[in-house]
Amino acid sequence: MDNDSSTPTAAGPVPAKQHIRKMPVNWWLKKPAYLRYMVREITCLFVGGYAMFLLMLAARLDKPEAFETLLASPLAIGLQWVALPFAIYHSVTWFNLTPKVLVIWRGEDKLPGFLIAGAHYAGWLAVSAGLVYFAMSGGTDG
Amino acid sequence: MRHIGEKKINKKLPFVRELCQNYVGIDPVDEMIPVRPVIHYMMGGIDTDIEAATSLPGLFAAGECACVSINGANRLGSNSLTELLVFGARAAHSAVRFAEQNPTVDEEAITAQAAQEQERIREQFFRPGKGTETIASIRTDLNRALEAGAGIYRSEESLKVACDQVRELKERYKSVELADHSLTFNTELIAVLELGSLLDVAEAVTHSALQRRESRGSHQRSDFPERDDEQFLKHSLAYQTDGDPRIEYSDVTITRWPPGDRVYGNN
Amino acid sequence: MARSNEPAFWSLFSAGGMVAAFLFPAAIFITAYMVPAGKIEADNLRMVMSHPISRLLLVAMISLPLFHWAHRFRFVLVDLGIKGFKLPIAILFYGTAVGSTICAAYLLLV
Amino acid sequence: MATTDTQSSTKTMKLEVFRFLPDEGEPPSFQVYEVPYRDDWVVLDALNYIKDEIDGTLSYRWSCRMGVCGSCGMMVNGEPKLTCSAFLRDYYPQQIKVEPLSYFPVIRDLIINMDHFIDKMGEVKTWLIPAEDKPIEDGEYLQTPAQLAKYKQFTMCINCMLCYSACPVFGQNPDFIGPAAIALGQRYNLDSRDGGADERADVLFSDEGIWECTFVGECSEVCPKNVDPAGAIQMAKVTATNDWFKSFLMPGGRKKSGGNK
Repeated sequence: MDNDSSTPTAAGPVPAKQHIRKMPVNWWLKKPAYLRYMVREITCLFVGGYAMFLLMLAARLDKPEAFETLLASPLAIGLQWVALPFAIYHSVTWFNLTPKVLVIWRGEDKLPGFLIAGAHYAGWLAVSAGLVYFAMSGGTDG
Repeated sequence: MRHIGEKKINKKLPFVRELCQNYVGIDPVDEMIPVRPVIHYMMGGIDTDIEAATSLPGLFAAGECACVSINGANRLGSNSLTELLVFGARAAHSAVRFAEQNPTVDEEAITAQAAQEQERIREQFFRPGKGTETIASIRTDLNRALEAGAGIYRSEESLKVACDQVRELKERYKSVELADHSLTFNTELIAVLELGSLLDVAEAVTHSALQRRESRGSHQRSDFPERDDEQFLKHSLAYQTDGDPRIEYSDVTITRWPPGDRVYGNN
Repeated sequence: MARSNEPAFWSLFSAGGMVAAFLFPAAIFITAYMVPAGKIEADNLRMVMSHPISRLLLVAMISLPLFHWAHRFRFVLVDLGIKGFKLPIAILFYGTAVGSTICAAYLLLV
Repeated sequence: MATTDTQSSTKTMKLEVFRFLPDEGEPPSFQVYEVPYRDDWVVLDALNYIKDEIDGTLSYRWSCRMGVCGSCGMMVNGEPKLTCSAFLRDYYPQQIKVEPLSYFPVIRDLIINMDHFIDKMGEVKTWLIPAEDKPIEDGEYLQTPAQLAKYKQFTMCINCMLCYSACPVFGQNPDFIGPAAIALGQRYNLDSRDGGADERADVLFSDEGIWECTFVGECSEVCPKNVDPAGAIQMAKVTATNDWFKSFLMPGGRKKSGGNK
């Protein structure tokens, strides 16, 4: 038994002829959790897309007509309606994971995850309401 | 355990809870744990000194396989694991020291010896059509023989039967045939070599127990229920011979705790 | 192995994820429903958005989510088995985010 | 098997088992075995039955049979599981598919090559590097329950590698340091007695380390010991990021790493 190209183990040398399994391209379809992950990651396209849309609006801030035309564009509205569920999915998955990133210790115990995620959800509600209120306050302070 | 409460159980006994939940399907927080006797692992082991050295120069042992005798006659489960922390390190230091003191190695002799051993293994286990026995049948019969003869309670009579049965099994072992002749990760070969060791250990256990006419630790003789420090405050040492193992005795070093009675708080 | 400069991108990714998570659903609700449905006048929204505080917020809402996209999408490509072109992809994606940030800052703040 | 004669039931179950025998140079295949069904049997019991009674050539690793040693991890119906705690009753009467742990090279049958994983543990230095060396006479290194709590969860790792087989990032890149090694690195980084965070950072905080992780989170889902490697990695990302910014604010700030103990 030569050991030149192999690692000896308790049961003899490991042969060079190992079986390597390739990762299938569609691995993310093999398990619901992987699919949910992939959808979560894909939300970034819609997040990025909407940021671009905001940039387009910003470019029209001084042109009332162009600004209004863009907002009224059926294509823009349609795309945004597609983006909305993805944006919400992004928010939900994002807040659900906050307890993993934000670990707060109180002596020997971790602050329960649902409190951390819950605080984010509460903040989300408040910020969303605030944004809508701000947008509706329309022009009075503009 | 129900009186302890969930919080304390999680903190102090998480493994117990996990085992109950995963394997018995009960939660010890609000259910009682069924308790029944089981067969323990081998409590003795290779005789070592405090530096983990065995009687064979250059061979060191530590942990579950070793018997450094810091736990008396009843070394329970995880004690051998914690022994590793101290004696594992000591074994390593001893081995390094030994290697330093014996720098020259007769490589040729070692290679020849290894080749000889490989040949023996090949002869014994890789020759198709020679065997009539399987690993499983011998191991199962060994389980039964030890359970019946050297189990929780032993007696002269039961141990004699067990000694005979182990001897028969050692004979049968010579006719084991393996299905697996591969040299790649042959777990069946490991199993058969381990079975050979099991038989050796079983022989040491049954013969030592037969000659120990007293009860001590986990060794409970129904015909000799009392501890006999006069004759048996000793380690049993089993040596392999051509026939039955030779049992010798060595002294026990008592430090802080002399052997006492098993009272479990009842007296 | 060297310590990575990934923290820079990861921080921007995280900040962008946070901004998008908190603000985007409501923002989309406003621009895709409330304005077209007539609940908010487009011109009013434009004026709200022109407020200096809004302008700062808008820069953040454009820049950070784009870094979020750049970072995540870079790894999506790896997930899909595209392992080569790491540097060009990184330059293209983060470059887009940087370019858009400069654009937004110029349009809104200058 | 001591158990076979005590059972009166004749229920059986089928196992479809991955076979790979490199000696014979044949491609891998699946072999179906029929085993007795017992509701207290786990998949490992069924494999042991096969090895004892049907086919001695079937090869797999196992040891403790009680979810502690971490050696019997395999894919059971596509999920990484400790076969010693995957009960037949949860699958009966369907056929069970047993494969070696995903993404690792296969040496033979259900045995994977774990050398690379062991190497990674060495690279990360998953052992205690004392912050201060003191002579034995000075006594123990004391730790409060609160200090213990910070890392205790990560000590539960039994190196079973199920997390690697749940990790598509490791699937795409075998050099990824991976969930268990990072969680164990974090275990020592968070230990108040340890001073090795900086030594570990070069590997943990490298491109093959935590930054490769895209937080799929499945490592924590499959972990039989609730170690939560995904959480450990995210915490490490925060630490690494803080360190990185500090290294700009204070020259030489990189010398101290792994802070928040």
